[in-house]
Amino acid sequence: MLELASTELDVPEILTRWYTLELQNNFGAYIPFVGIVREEGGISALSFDVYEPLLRSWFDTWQTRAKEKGAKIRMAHSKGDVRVHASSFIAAVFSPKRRVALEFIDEFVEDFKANAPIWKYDVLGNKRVYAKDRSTPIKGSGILGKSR
Amino acid sequence: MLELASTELDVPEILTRWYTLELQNNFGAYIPFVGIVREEGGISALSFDVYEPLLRSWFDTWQTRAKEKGAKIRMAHSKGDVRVHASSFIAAVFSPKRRVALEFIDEFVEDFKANAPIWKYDVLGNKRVYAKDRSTPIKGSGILGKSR
Amino acid sequence: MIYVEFLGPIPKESVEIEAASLRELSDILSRDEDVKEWLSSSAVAVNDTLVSSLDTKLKSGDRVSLLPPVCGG
Amino acid sequence: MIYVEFLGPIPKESVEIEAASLRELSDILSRDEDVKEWLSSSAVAVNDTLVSSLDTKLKSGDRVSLLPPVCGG
Repeated sequence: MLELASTELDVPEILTRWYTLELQNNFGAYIPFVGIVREEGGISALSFDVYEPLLRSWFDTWQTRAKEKGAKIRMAHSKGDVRVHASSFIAAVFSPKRRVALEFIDEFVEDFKANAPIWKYDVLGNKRVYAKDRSTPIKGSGILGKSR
Repeated sequence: MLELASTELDVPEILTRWYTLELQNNFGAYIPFVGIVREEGGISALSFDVYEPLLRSWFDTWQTRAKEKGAKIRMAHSKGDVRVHASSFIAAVFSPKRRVALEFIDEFVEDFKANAPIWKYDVLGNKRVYAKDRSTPIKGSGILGKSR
Repeated sequence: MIYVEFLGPIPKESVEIEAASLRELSDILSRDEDVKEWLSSSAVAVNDTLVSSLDTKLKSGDRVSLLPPVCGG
Repeated sequence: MIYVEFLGPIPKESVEIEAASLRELSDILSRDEDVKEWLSSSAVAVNDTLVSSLDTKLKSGDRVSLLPPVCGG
């Protein structure tokens, strides 16, 4: 239920495939979140590094939380370059009830932004510049810097 | 941006068409909410009455609120019968920023449930039974009952 | 004459009624066996705008809609 | 020996280091010019589990990962 792609995401294909896969599970609400690369700051693309082992354990923790509420999460993310106006990230919650789905998609996407082990770079000309100002230290960061 | 259909909604077609239509508008987040008819209580379908003039003015008010935040709302709803496991309602928010989109989709769907002039019926055999227990009086209801 | 319509599940066809205000209309409808139970839970629109006061005046040709509890989606 | 990897934008290749605890590793890395500026903003995983204490013991073969500030999506 966590898909990593080495290209930009095919939004219609993913939204349709996930919907079709879950049709038989009697969910009442399906809420995808589609993240699209905005044209800004003169970039031609964004580029992503993903640390897959920790991303998978982070995702599994969320899937367990969702399951306890009868819900299910699906997620896809790109590795490498994703052009302006293309999609790098899709997450979706399926749930019997709308309230649970609305709350999960919000909490999941916010925690994803804050703690998922993925690094973003602006592609400017042929340079790849770490998006330091938009990045957030993972919860519990900094212990190695505290011993001085 | 408000679409009323006399059949169940074609989820892949709508999610894809809306995504494609907005691609050039440089939105960073696209969050659809897809409502699916759950199989429960022995129903074969739900059925809907829609009062279109007030639904349109209710929707226009929301569109104005969204526009003030640089966002945009699209919505589709069925009239008449919608079978179990089919979709009767899709709403979507497009926004430059994820936070605005996550907040709008939640507030919009909740206000839709509480105040949009649509009536729901369970289809049980060949009977159409008003879903009274799941229905909510529109904000400001009851004035005609207060004169006694 | 005003035109009164009963939306959604209210089991009554549209009617034409003589009434100069919503208060007057309320008096008339509360004597109608098919409708009276819906009055305390229904919203009211005049010419497709929701109204919140019984003192709302009505003029000939106005269209009043009764909207019982809703459940879209 | 433990194996230390620097993820994302930290400009350093993986290295093998002799250290018996994260505290000891911290002392070593804080003398490394390429890495020291990243220490106060990076999370630490040992064998792909995030850890929160400098007193975490390390044994030969352990893999320590430094995770600088993230921004997915």
